[in-house]
Amino acid sequence: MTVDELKPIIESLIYVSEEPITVKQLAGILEGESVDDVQTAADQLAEEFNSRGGGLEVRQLAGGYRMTTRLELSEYVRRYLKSQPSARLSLAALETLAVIAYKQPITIPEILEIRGVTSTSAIKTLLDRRLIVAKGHKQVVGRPMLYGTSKDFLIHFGLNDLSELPNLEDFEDLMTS
Amino acid sequence: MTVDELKPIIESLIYVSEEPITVKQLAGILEGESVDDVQTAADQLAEEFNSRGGGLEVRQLAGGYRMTTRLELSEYVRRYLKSQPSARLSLAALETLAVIAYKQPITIPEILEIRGVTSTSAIKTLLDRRLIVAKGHKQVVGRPMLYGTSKDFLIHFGLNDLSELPNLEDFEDLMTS
Amino acid sequence: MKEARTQQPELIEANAEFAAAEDQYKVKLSMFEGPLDLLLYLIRKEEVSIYDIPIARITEQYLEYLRAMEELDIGVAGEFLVMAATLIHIKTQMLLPRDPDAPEEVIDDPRADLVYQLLEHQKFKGVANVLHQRAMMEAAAFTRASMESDDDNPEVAATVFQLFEVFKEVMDRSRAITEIEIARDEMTMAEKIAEIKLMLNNSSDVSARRLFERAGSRREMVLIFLAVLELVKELAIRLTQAETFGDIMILKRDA
Repeated sequence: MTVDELKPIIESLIYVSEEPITVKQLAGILEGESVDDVQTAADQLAEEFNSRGGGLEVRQLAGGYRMTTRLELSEYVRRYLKSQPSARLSLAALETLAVIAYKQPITIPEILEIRGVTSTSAIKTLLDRRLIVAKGHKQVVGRPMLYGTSKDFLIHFGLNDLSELPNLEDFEDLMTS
Repeated sequence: MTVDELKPIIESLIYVSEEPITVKQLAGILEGESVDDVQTAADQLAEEFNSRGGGLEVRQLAGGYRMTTRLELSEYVRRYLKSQPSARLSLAALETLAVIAYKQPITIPEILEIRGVTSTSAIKTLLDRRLIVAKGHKQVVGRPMLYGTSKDFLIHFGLNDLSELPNLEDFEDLMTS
Repeated sequence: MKEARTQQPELIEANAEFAAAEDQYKVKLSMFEGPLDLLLYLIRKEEVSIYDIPIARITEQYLEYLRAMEELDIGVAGEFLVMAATLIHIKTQMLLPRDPDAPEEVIDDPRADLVYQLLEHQKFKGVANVLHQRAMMEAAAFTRASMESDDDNPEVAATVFQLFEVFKEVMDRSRAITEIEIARDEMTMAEKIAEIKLMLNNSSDVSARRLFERAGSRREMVLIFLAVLELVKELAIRLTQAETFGDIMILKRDA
C-alpha cells in the first residue's frame, strides 16, 4: 500500500481506538506494511488533519496517536456534554506526583525525605486515579514498594513521553527571580 | 459567527455526541445563531469533511449528524477491535486471578476451598485471556491440574517477576496514616 | 515552559493571602504543607538568599511561627518539630569556631544539606505548577463518545494493588467463614495416622467417638476417618463394638 492509501485507514483506527494507538499497534493491524511506512503515514496524516482548521486534532500522546477536539472549542463541547471538569488534584498530590515523575522508581520513605512530609494519602489518591503505578519492590531492608508514573499520567498531562517533562533545573532560580 | 466559524465547532460537537446530533441541538449550543445558518454550516461541513477522502465520514442518520468510520475500512476496524482483549474481567475472575497469583501453583479444588465457590468458568476466562497457564499435575489423588500466572499476566500488570507483587506490608504502608 | 516561571497561580495566591492578613501569624497551617514550605516562605519574606540563609534569624522566625500555631491551637505536625531541631542544630554548628588552617573548599557549610533540600523542594513545586496548568489545558480536549464496542474492550482494568486488595478480601472472607478449616489446612492424613498410633501407645484402646469429637472441622473428621480406615487396612488396629449403635473402640493390633 502507498503511504496515501495508508492514511485513511490510520485515521479510522485512531478514531476507534479508545487509548492513544501506537505505530506498533497500527502496523500490527496493517499486516505486511513496514513500521517505517506506517510511521510516515501517521505523521503525514496528523499534519494534514490538523492543518484543515477543523474541530478535531490528531495528537501524539503517551507514545501513540489520539484524536481529540481542539482545545479552543472546549467551551462549546462542555456546554453540550454538560460535563464538569474532573476533580483537581490537591497541591500536595501534584507535588508528590512531580517528585515521583522525576525520581521514579521511588519509595515512600524516599519521597518523605525529599518533601519533608509524609505523602501516603497523596500516594493513595494518585494510585486511585491511576496516575502512578507500583513498580515492584526495592531490594533494600524492608523491601518497600517502588512507584512510577503510568500511561494515564502521560495522557492526563498531555505528554507524549517523560522526556517532555519540563527541565527541573529551570526551576532552580525561581526565588531569586 | 460566520458559517466558516461555525463549522469547526459543529465538527467537534458531532464528534463527541453519543447519538446523531440534530440541527436543533446544535443551534441550542450555538446560542444566537439561526437554525438556518447552523443547517448550512453543518451541510457544508459534512460535504467538505467527506470529500477529503479521509478515514471518517459525517453522515446524516436518524435526523441528525454522526461521525463514523468509512464503510470500506470496516475490515481494518474489525481487525483492530478483535485485537483488543474481549471483555472486562468479572469480580469472580479477578478474585480467582488474585488467589492464583498469590497462591500459585494451585489446583481448582484448592481455589474452591479459599473462595468458597466454584471457579471453573472464571478459570476458563483467565485461560482464554492467557492470564494464567496450566503448570502440570499435582501429585495427589486425582492428579488435579495446577495453575499459575503467565508471562502475559506480568506484562499486563507491569511486573518483572512475581516477587514484585505488593504484599500485606505494602498495603498497610498505604492504609495507615 | 516559560509561562510557568512567570505565572505561578498557587504562589501568587499564597502571597496575596499573606499580604491581606493583618496579623501574619493568623495563617492557616494548611498553607504550609510541610516545614520546607514554611522555610521557603520565610526566606522569601525576609528577602534573603537561599544560598546564604541567615540561619539564626530564620530559625528564630521559624520557631515563632510554631509557637503561634500552637497558641492558635493549630496542631503542629511532627515534621515541623523535626525541622526545628535541624535548624537549631545547624545554628549551633555555625557558632563553632572553624579550623583557620583548613583550606576554604574543605570547610563544610552546615547549611549545605538544608539548602539542597530547599532547592529541590522548590523545583518540584515549580513542576507541580506546570503539571497543574497542563492538566487544566488537557481537560479542554475531549475524545469521542463511547461506542458499543468500547464496553467489550477495556483491559483487565485492575492495578496490582487492586489485585492484592481483592486477594486480601477473599482471604479475610475465607477466614471468617471457615476459620478452623484454614487453620488446620496443613493437616494431612499421615499426621492423623501418627496421632492415632501415639494415642494407642499410651492407652490400650481409644473411643472412636471421642476421637471424632476432637475434630475441629468436617475436613479433619474426614481425615480421621480415612486414617482409621488406613490403619485397619494396614492391620495396625482393629475395631470393636460392644453393642449396636454403641461406641466403637479402636484397639491396637499386636504385630
